[in-house]
Amino acid sequence: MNDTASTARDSASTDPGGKPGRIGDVILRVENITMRFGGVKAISDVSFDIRKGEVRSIIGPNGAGKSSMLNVVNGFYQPQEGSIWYNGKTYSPMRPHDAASNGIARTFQNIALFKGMTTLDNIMTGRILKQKASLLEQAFYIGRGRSEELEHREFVEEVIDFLEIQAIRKTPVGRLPYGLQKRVELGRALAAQPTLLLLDEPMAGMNLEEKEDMSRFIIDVNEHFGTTIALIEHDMGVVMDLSDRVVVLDHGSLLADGTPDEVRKNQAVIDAYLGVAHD
Amino acid sequence: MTGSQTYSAAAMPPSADLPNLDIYDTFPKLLRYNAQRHGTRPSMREKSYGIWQSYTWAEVKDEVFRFAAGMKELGVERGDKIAIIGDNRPRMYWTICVAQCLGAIPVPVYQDSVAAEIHYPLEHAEVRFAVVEDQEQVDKLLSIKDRLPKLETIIYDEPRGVRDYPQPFLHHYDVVVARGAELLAQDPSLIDDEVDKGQHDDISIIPYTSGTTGNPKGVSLSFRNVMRAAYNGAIFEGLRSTDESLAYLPIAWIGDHIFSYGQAFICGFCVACPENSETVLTDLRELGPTYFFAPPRIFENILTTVMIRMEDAGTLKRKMFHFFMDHARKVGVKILDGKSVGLVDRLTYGLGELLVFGPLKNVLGLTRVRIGYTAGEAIGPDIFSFYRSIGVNLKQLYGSTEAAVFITIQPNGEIYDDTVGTPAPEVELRIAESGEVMFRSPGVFVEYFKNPEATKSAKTEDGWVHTGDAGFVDDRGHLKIIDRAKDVGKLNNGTLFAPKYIENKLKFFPNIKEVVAFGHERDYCACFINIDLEAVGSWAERNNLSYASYQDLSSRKEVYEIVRAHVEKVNRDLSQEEMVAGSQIKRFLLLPKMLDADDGELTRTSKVRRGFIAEKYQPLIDALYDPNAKTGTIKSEITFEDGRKGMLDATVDIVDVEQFTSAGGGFKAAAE
Amino acid sequence: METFANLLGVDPFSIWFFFEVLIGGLMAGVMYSLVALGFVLIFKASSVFNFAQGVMVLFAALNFVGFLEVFSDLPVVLQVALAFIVTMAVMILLALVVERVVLRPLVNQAHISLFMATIGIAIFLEGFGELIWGSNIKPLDIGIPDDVTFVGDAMIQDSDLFAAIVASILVVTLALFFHYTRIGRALRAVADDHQAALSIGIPLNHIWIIVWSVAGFVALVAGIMWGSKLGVQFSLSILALKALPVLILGGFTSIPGAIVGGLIIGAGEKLAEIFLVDAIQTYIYSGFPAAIEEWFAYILALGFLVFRPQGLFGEKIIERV
Amino acid sequence: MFYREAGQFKTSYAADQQMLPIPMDRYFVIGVVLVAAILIPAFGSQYWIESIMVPVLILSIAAMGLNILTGYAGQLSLGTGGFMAAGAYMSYKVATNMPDFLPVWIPVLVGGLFAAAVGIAFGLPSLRIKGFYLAVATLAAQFFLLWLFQSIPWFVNNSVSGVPSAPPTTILGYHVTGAQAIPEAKYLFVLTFVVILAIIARNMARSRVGRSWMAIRDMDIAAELIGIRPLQTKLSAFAISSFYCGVAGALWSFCYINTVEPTAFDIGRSFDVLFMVIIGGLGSVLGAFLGAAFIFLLPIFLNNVPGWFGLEIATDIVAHLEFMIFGAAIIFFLIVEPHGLARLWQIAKEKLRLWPFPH
Repeated sequence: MNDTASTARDSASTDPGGKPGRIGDVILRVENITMRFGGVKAISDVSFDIRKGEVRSIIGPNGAGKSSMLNVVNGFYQPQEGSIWYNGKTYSPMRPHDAASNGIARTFQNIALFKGMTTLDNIMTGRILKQKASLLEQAFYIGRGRSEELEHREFVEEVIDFLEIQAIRKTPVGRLPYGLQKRVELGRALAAQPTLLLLDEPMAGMNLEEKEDMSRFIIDVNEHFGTTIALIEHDMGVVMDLSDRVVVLDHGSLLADGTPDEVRKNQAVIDAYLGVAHD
Repeated sequence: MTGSQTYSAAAMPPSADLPNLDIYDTFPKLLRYNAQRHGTRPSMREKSYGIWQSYTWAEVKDEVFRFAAGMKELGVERGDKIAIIGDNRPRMYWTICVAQCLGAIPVPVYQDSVAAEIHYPLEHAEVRFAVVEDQEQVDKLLSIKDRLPKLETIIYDEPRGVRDYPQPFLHHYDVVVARGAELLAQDPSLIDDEVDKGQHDDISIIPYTSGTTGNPKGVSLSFRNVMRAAYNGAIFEGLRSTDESLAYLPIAWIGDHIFSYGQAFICGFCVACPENSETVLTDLRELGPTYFFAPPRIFENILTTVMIRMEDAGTLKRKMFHFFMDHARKVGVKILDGKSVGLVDRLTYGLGELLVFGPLKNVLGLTRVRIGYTAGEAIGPDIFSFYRSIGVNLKQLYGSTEAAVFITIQPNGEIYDDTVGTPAPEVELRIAESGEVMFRSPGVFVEYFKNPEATKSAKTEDGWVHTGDAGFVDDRGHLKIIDRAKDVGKLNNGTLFAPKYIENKLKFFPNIKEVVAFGHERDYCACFINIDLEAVGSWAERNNLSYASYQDLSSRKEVYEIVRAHVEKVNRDLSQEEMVAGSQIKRFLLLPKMLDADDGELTRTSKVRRGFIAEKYQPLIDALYDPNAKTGTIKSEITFEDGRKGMLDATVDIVDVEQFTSAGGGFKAAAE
Repeated sequence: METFANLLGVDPFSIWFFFEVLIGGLMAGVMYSLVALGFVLIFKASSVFNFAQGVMVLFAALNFVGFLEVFSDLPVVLQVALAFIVTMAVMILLALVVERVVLRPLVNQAHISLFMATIGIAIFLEGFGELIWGSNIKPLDIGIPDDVTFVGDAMIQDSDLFAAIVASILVVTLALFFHYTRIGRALRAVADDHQAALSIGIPLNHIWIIVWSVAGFVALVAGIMWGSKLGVQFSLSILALKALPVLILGGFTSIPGAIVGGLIIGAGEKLAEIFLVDAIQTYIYSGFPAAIEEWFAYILALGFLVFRPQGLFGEKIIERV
Repeated sequence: MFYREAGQFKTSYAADQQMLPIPMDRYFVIGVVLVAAILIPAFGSQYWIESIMVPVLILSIAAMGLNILTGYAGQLSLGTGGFMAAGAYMSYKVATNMPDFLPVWIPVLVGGLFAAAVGIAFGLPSLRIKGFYLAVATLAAQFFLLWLFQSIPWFVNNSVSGVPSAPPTTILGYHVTGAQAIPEAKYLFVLTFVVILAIIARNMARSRVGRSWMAIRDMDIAAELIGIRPLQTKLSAFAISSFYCGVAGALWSFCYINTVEPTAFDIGRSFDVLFMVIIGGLGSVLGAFLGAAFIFLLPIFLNNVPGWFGLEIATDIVAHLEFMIFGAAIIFFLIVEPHGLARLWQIAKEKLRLWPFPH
């Protein structure tokens, strides 16, 4: 981990006022979510909140319901019970389009890029909700059909620059190595200028160097764009370094919720998870 | 020998297209001029955010003035030094001009140096301000800041990662420029007044040269030095405002300063910066510069890549490629030089241009090159003529920081692969008694900054500068550099002996990896040769010659025969050159092992350690100089690749080589 | 305007007439099922959507008729048996060739490429079959009874009954084959997981050959049934397209689905042709055109799909990200 | 080999996002269009223009249409013939009932729009079903629509034969549709549609709508989660695809076969167009042209081959052989280049750009 980054993190987590204004009010509340698949309970009665500007991690052993939780938050799964309170409105359930159009973007555990398109086009898809040109304008590439393309390209180029993927701009993503695909996927999410960014195991399968890069990008996104981040990650070092607060799930239930330090010291967590994973 | 003769080129008549340097006598004044004259023409481009972002001269002038105003408020005073550390970015170049606007002196520093290397020039130049590219450079400076008491303020361009640094002396470029814009709005003549104060003989820049020994020296160059030299180079080559060049070599290097800054300001042409150092070749291809500079190493790498990539081509295409390349070797250079060539040859070449040369230049990005320079070290004749034969007007030039680059340039139509050309306009050249090349020109530096002793030993009272290189001017009036002056020796019969010159000639053969030539204070020249395992090995494979080891391969008669032919060829070349004709190689042997840095035979930068080798292989040298010995025997400790030590015990053959009489003598060069 | 039923001079609302139409439909459905079965076998084992199944029916029938001709000097039983065996050999040969020439080179290509390739096979077979055996309509008579039997007032074709019996035997045979032979179990395994099939020790290539051979066998049976009923002619391959809605209804991977789907489609379209058209013409719009049989099966299947996208017997898919 | 890209750099996004960013390509396409618009009508033989260029161009439109649906949006359709028929019948109805002063392209467009509406209706199930299930479902459109137009005499103005002739219409006094039209006029009329529709297709492919289609095609779930509405997107693909097919169907009836008849739009036509798209190359406008030419010309070529060698073969045998070779050619092609002619073209282009290097 990059030194300056973890220092910044530490000061923020021990003293939320240390970085003036970085962490604000609650913007999302998960309220008593219960989710079943057939007869199996994937999530049972889980509640927690996410504050504006923080990095919130969701951890837990395999099958703890972490990914399902993210899927509920951005509306891909509709839970049987409970609701999502987001930015002043209650959604029960959240629908994918609501989530996307209200500034929730995400990446996926197994990369879900559009394989036949280039890096540039993939990231451009992140801007789709912001494009308003009519079909005719697009068909003739006139008016907004043209001006929007240029305008959003400019923004997308900033994302590309930010993620340092200039060299692969026009490469079809199917040909890229895994680490770069993950980065492109992050780019697609960032292109939507999300208020809340959900990252599902952004570092899975990466080597150390790639993990460091990715951590740096996550910190930069959080600090410089003020984007709130909810993160699922298995690498405990990364989680503890990056997060302001951590939710621990186990077998679909909430096990603990607090700062990395609190969670680290929580006996239930140690028993269920950390003690085993921290080898 | 004509040691005291002076060779010089007359000043060329000033060009009507270029500004009058008596009026526009500093770069900031030129900038104002260009903003008027070439206002809407591009001044700089930078590949960023996916396209070539372009800035016109008018925009650049406004930006430079804004930044200058901001810097002035930060406390820059006339005579201050401003360090510039960063990759080739427009803002880095603009900073040079900003400093000059304010009467301060830019000190460009190599951006890839580690913090410890940066420390000396910054401390020595008493730098108060540093303008740097990004977090990496900021971090370097912060790590040595407490040892740089004079350094007050750091301005960074790329805010990423630096934004939250707490240090109060860190400023973001954008913020300084924005502040400058406000100041200019209040007082529009703020910077113009400062620019007007600039004088032709003010120091314009202090680049630091890395000496082989001791600390780097700061070379104080005045506006006169840089501008006159750049101007002369520009009229010599007919540079114009429509030219485009790619700035990818370090800003701190004098060549880049002249080509990408000095000449760009004088001619008003456009300089483009690549996206980053990894994309240079792609960017080169996109941009297609008309004015291009690269050290021999880069031309060599490109050529190697070309050959390797062609190896993968289908048989037919490969045959076609080689057919036309062979043809180009025969007539390409002549066509480029405008000499008469038979119609059939010309048509064949035209077909080659369509099928091979044109596309090849295109994929390499050299299609539009009008003038290409290479310098810095000797370029292999094969490499040099490859580019010329496909129609790239590549030339060698000889220069130094102390000359503001130009000493000699190869004039169009008079390009020889073994010379570095004739004196540039207004340059006087002299070969000292010792054989050392000396020059005098408007570009001659003012002094070594804060180092009068060094200045004195490098520059005579009447302005002649020692280059430290040995060379001579041939009968065509072209300068030929043979070696560093201190390495040049003499044979017992008094003939000049330039080991590196001979070694380089041999090393241009792909089969030869390393050469050590002996001859100083001996009767004749003889040498050790290392074959190139890869090249000779693949030759052996093709000819079904099996071998067990390097030592085995080196001892083969067939291999000796190949090398002997190479040596003979070199002798023949040497015989053509009056100065060195007497130092033809008489005998050689193939060393049974590769010279190796692990055994102390090479330096870590792969330079031959002559003295050490002479000692270690004394018996072999003795054998070389024993006319009766047909073999030599050596016992020595060696290190294997896996680090084990072992004993080398070998007997090697010694081969005599034919000597040729000098030019005009009785032999006829076999056509090859 | 007179309805179809009126023309026949029957009381359209007689229960016997309804029964008769239903039986006729079900019997036609059995035919569809036979073709659909071939699709399912291949799709299950190799995810190849075999558009050539219909033409394979035609091709098998053409060969069968052709070989009957060749062996016309022999006693009837021997003649039929020999023709059957030789045709089966041709179908196995076809499977070998298809595997070697088409499937193997395309093994990792997109499904749509394989699908298109089977259309290529269909076109090729159509030309090939007719090149060898000619394109005129050939009657096929192997002694399938062509009397009618009355159940109450309902008239039932004996040939239909025969077809139903043959189809039932075929289905039972296949079921036994899949459950009780090693190859059958391997085929079932491969449908779920190619690796699993490999672990049984049968190379994928062999599985393809076997499954295409079995599909060829099914096609041959279907071809004989249909050929005896309609004559062996080009339109058999078009009729075979009717198996497609059966597949939607029954699911691409379900053998029972193919059977049940076939019955539903067959019965549904016949009943609709008679009764739905009649009802519409009587009560809604007298100008309503007949011959909805051409598309009714598709619309029925489509409507069905909208409510149960995985088909009758398919499993619900849970999508994951 | 012919490319000289050094120095052709882009200084703005507008330049970088042009339809054909490489100047060489631009000149080439402009050249092709000029040849098609001037040289071919001036020097081409009547047979070539009327019996080859016109149908190939019309089929290219249909192939572009299906390519939008299948190649870009990933929705396999076997109902192309039905959508073409919708365009043909509705254009006929409009052309024969509209006031004379209205220009002839209006009925063609109305036919396209009608086909688009029909396309939307049959695209609705695509929200629930995918892949081959959808493909089979689109057969419903094929059979239902043909039955509909055949069975409802309103579409053909209650014509007795049910197969009316295409209405003769004029532009600037020249007949451009129907049997009286001279081939050159028909050809230019068709070419105008082709050029405009090709430009529109390219524009859509590089705009939001095209990216939405491709996103749905490549990973529908992810597309939905970034805010792309699956139903809207799929239906827009169905609508626009069917519009193209409808226009193609109208032109086919008006400018090529000169009658409005269902057999021209049967399932065989659907498969032909699908072949064009696959052989031409999925997701490529150029591929639609290459595929249309290939599939249309292959049988003509096969038909003529025996003649060139002076062989006398019975016509029915030629027909069978033609089938076999056609089928085999398709299989061969899928094996050799599963990504279609457009990919071959692209590879050739890349080779030329890198020439003399092999890669």
